[in-house]
Amino acid sequence: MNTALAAARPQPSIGLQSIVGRIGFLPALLVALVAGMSAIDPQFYGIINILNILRNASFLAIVACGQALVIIAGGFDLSVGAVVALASVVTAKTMAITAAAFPGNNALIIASGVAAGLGCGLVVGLVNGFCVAKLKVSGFVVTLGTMSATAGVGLMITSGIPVYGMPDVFVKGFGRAQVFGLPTAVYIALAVIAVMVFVQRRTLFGRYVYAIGGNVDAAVVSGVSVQRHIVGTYVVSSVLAALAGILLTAQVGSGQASFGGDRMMLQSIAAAVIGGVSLRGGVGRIEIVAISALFLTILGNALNLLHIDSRLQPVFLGIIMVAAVALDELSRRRKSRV
Amino acid sequence: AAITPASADTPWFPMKVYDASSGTPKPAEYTPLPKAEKPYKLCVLFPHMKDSFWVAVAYGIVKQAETMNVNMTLYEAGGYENLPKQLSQFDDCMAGGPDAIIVGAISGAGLSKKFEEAKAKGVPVVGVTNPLPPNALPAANYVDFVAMGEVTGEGLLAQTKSGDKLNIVTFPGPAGSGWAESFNEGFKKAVAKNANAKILAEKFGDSGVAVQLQLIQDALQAYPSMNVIWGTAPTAEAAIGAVAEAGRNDLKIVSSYENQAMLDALNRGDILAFATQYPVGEGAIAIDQAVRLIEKKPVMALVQPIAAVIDKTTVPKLQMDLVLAPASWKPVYSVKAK
Amino acid sequence: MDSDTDVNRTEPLLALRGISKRFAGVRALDRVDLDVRAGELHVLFGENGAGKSTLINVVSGTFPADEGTFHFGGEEIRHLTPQRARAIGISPVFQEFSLVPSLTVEENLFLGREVSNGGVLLAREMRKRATALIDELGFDLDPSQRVDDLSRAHQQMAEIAKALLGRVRLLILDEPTASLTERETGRLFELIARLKRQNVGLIYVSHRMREIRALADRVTVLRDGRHIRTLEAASSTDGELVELMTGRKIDLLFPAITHQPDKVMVDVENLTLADGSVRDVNFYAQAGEITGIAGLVGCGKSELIRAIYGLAPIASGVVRLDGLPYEFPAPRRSLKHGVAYFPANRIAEGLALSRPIRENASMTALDLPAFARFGMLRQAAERVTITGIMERLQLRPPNIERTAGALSGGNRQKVMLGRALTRELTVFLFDEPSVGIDVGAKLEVYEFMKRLVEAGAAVIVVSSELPEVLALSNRLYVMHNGRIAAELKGAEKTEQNVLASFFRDHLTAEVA
Amino acid sequence: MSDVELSVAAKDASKDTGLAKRPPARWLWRAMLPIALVILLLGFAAVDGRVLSPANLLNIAQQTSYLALFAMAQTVVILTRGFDLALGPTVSMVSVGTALAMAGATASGHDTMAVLLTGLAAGFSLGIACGLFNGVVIALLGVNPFVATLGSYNIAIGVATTLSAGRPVQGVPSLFSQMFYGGNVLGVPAAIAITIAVGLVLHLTLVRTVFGRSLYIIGTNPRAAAVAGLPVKRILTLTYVLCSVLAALGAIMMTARTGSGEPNLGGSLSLQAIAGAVVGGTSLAGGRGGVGTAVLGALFVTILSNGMNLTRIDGYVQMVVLGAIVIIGVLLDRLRQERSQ
Ligand SMILES: Nc1ncnc2c1ncn2[C@@H]1O[C@H](COP(=O)(O)OP(=O)(O)OP(=O)(O)O)[C@@H](O)[C@H]1O
Ligand SMILES: Nc1ncnc2c1ncn2[C@@H]1O[C@H](COP(=O)(O)OP(=O)(O)OP(=O)(O)O)[C@@H](O)[C@H]1O
Ligand SMILES: [Mg+2]
Ligand SMILES: [Mg+2]
Repeated sequence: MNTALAAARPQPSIGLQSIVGRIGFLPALLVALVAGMSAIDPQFYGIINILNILRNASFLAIVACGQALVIIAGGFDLSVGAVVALASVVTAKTMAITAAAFPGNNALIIASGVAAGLGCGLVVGLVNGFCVAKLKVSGFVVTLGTMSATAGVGLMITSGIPVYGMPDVFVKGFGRAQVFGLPTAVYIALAVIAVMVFVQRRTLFGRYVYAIGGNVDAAVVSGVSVQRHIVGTYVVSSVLAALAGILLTAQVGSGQASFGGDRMMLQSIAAAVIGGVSLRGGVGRIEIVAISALFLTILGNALNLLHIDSRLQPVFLGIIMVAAVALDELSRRRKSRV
Repeated sequence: AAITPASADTPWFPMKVYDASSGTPKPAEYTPLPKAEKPYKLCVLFPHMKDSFWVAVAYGIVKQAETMNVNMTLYEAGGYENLPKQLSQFDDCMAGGPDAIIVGAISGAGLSKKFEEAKAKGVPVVGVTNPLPPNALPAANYVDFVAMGEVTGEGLLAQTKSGDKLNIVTFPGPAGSGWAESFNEGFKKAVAKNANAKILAEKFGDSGVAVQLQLIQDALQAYPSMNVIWGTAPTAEAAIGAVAEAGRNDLKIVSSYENQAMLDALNRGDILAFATQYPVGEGAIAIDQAVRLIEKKPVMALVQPIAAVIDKTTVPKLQMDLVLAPASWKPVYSVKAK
Repeated sequence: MDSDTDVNRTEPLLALRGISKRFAGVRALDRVDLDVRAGELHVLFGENGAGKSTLINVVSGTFPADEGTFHFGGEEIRHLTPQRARAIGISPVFQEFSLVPSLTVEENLFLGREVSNGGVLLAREMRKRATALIDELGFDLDPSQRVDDLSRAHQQMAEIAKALLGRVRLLILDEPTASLTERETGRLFELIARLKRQNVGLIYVSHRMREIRALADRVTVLRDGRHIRTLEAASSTDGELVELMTGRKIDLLFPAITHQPDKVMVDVENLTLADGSVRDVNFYAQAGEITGIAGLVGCGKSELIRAIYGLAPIASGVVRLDGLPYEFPAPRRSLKHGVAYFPANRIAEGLALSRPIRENASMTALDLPAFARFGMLRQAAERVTITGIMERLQLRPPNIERTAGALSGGNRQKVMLGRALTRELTVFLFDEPSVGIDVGAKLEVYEFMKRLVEAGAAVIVVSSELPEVLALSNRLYVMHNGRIAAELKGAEKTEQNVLASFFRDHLTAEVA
Repeated sequence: MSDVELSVAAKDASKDTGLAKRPPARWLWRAMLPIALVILLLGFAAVDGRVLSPANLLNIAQQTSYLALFAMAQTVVILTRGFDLALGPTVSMVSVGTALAMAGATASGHDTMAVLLTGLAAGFSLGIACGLFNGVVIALLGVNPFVATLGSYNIAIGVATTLSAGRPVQGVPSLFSQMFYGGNVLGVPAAIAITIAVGLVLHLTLVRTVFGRSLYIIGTNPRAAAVAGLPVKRILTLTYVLCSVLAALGAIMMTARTGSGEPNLGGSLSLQAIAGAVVGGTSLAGGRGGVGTAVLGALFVTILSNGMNLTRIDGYVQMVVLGAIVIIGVLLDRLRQERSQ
């Protein structure tokens, strides 16, 4: 009887269309972009170019992963750009100070710097989380506020002057180094993505983040401690932003209050949203967000390689971005219901 | 009162400048008044205080204000994208009833209406560092950015052996900022004089190290024949690492303005040259010009500091405290007269 | 379930004393007492807004009571949280489902009670248990489907399954049959009997007298947040209950409607929808009669009328209104043609809850000169018109400037119905018109329909509540699996015949 | 029976007799933000008396008028659950376009009136184009507002810098500046007068027209709006056009204020305008807010930075304070919402 009924219900057809619909057609678009660029310009698949792309995508992907988590839980994190900057200057400054106090003790210097940088992320994340979860102020406003405040603190520390004095091993031996042919940042990004995918799919935290974003009331009556998990998403987002700040610092060799900013914030949200994360919450997958970060990075790289006038580049970028999402939307339109 | 006046340890004057009041620059020496007659109230507007360049201008302003014993309050607009904020700050200044206003304009043209209003109210305004439309103000001191760009171009040519090919990519700074375009124009004008020098591309972008780094990495791929990188100080800073990583030690790097990183890089031999317009001196002169206007004393209407290209040969002769604030100096936003 | 047996037979499983709960400005519960014994089904009965759901929320720990005491299994409970409630065996099935639409059925079943090891989910274990539970309940539910891909009925099943996961001592069902059809309802009743045998206590909320009769051991009547009386079900009559509930006498029969079928207003020929939920359907509806559509969950009955109104894309076939072909239906044009649709889900598709009742009622008529000229609203006229309409419908409370969200379920439905009176309409499409509204409100809705047909309108009623469509309609279509399985009129219109068409396929399938 | 009706009647009375009988505490909560504004002003004035001088109050009004206009523009789209990230770049683009058109018209020898009209036509056309792009992409193609307006954000930046070659565009006739900045209406400076007029018209549009009503309904429940037969797509498209037209008007007023077309005029306006709207009490979840909230929010932000400037708070400290106060402001607004219900 059961089987008869189940068979009787019209099943959604499982075809190519629905598979593309499930993954989002971003991966397909990415492949098309890579193939097209490779055909047009052999520079594109030159090893150095690929390494550059991967490294730059790594920074964005790390920040976007955290951002995606916050958005999936129904929030918004505008402060990531400012956190990248603050973590950068604090890390550099701490290393410089520790280096002055304990010259030569590189392990201590690096550990203290990284801890301080990540600590900044933790603090900002906790403040964000506290205001959103406990005080119930909208995430948009809270992070707008902490964005301003964090950027202000970063500039107060440095007056905008780069901070030097980090040990060479940190810069040359880590930030600019390559392991098995790939920049260290790429490994870290891959690790972050892997962990985040695992967290999302296989842990209580990940499951609750979906639940909270999908329907807070349901989460509450089902006994999910909503506040704790919301704080968790903001902390993860800020700490990952801080991590990206530290990696950027290691690569550039100085702590800069100009890192991040509005650009990183907008890009991270764009990467998440283009990667299929719904701004209404409850929907989105980290691996697609990572692909989306790669897509955006390659797009920028492609516009440069194609020698497009840099003033016109934003025009192309804007059109392609909208077109990509619009096509995705239209391809999904078929199975839409009111 | 026990503290020795700042002028004791900053023997900046008399300073060699051009007097361009008549339209054509004539060599001159600038000597400020020893003291203001009264502790006037001065209001100072900066585009931002996010790099050591503007910190240097601030240093000149603060030291000179202390020396001449005037009150000074400084506002920064947070970046070149914030013209509306600077307009508001100008209004706020006016509302505070100052004796004179000193403006580092985000856009000279954009502030022209404000200048008219101040004139109508009898508040003298002095332009500092950033160029203004001709005769916009009763007194100003700045180098023409186009001319400064030219100086850097000439500096580059001077260091080039005849017959060497120069394949240049320029990284002027943020599109739409005005100064980036002007620097770029001057540079191109100078370089055009050498048939062997070719501009391959112009890459506009935010003047942060992270953004510039990405642009440079892409340019290294897109223009394999590039052998000169000309751009902002953050461009040069980012280029050092990127070039080293790409193994291209044949590349020449020239910076269009000065900061601490440029000085260090030049000393290490990482860059070929940078340009300076003596920002500390500019700040100090602006205070004196303002006091002279208030006291209706003769004033040099347009002072042009003598922009110079600093390279390995000229750096030992450089009067450092006219170029940068001491590393130990922290920006101060107000000075109270005794 | 061994622990349940040591509960003293005479001592109630759940004992509430003097429970009060205020919401900003509203006293939802006022010193309410309630006892539920183990193995008993205790019905909560009351009008919309009487405080039933609020009481249930207090019992299940969703929000704390402002005052009163709470004993469960003989122990006093303080600071009850949803988690704690589940842990001690209190399992609620909520009226507004506690499901996360973007998660799968299985993920929802375990929400808040995941099987995990150090924070890491054990997916296989959960899949096994979920499948076992669904099989045991006999629900036709795929644990890997996303909840937002399910019909409301299937969501209801998921919600019930969710409550039954784990050890249950007190099961709370808040209008569980509101969107279930006969078959699932039957399943549920079997289940309830089984649970009672296992000594589980049940709290049951429903507006359907039939169910109360069939299931209840005792009934507690709430009115306006107050406990009115608790009676033995066996020794009380329907009329008595209703009178206690409303404070007045109400005749519980369906109104007698005189159908006078006239010209065909809606004519559907070979209609197939893009998503395949309706296939090759031929049907018509005449002015002056109520045309009913019945069918099992997911048979496509809702989709059919949604397609006529323009909410479901049509793949092929013809829709005619008043004899003229109506191509590419869209809500706005449907209204212009005199067709109105009343959605089943009033929260999602019907009302803008935080806007005033007035705006909600006039929403479908803003293109008329009576409400707006040259794009400018005529607010005074609007106020007068809507006030009049709401008086006719006896909206309670009658203040049309309050937000729609402040109304009880039945009154929300009245606001929707009010729209029908704002403009000239000839065809009325009702989807589950009586879901979730109380007995009194139901009668008012039926009266409303009666007035419509008697004034010569064509009314189409889609309903899962079989007695309702049987009593109201002049002709009844039975849908099955996206197709019309039968058209019944006059004497053929019996529960027996309808059920026969419902299950025809299954019977043949089982025989084969 | 009687007690049911009694209690219903009692409930109504408590709702309806309204203001007079409401406990004073609730009143206070309701007037939260204005009161906070006054306290803020007085606090600043205690540090520096000039904050309350007529000159500075006029100054605050003038500064507020621009931000209020942009916050109103954002409010219109936020009401429908959207927002317009492209507002800032639209302002830049319109500024450059207007100035270029006027400079061009002047160069080809037209009289001042024609020059002015050319400029306005160019400016508003660019605004409408931008709004149409956003509206079509969002309403018809179903792209979410963030991506759609981030796209047009980039496009508008590209157009603005390309048209102007990155330099200020000179040649704005002084009559233009006079009309939209320097002049006054009955003694009220032009910018303030224009904003008040626009605010009134917009307010009437929101509360008195079918279009305005539709915005609130769509923002509160888009599906219900569609089922009720409102032309949702058309209204959404119009909404984005209206937003961009308001932005264009603001751009024209600012261009008059600067006296030149500025390719970077809108820089960080998008977020500031959203912040202004939201701080005033507009809900990003849609359906709540209006001209009043936009003006209130703009006033709040303006007074805060004006006060900090006059009381000489350091630039970066200002950023920190602003961040903290914005959060506190919205927190108070949330409490107000709860208490006043
Ligand atoms: N979260 C809330 N905030 C404010 N008022 C509420 C809330 N929940 C319920 N109420 C009010 O409390 C009263 C009781 O509501 P409740 O939902 O318990 O009624 P009910 O008996 O379940 O009605 P129905 O039969 O329509 O489901 C109503 O007046 C309702 O408006
Ligand atoms: N919101 C929805 N999401 C996915 N599928 C749906 C949805 N609504 C309906 N369907 C599908 O469309 C088909 C017909 O649904 P429809 O709502 O018309 O059925 P119904 O007979 O009215 O059932 P119900 O009693 O659930 O309202 C079903 O197979 C159902 O699975
Ligand atoms: Mg209820
Ligand atoms: Mg249905």
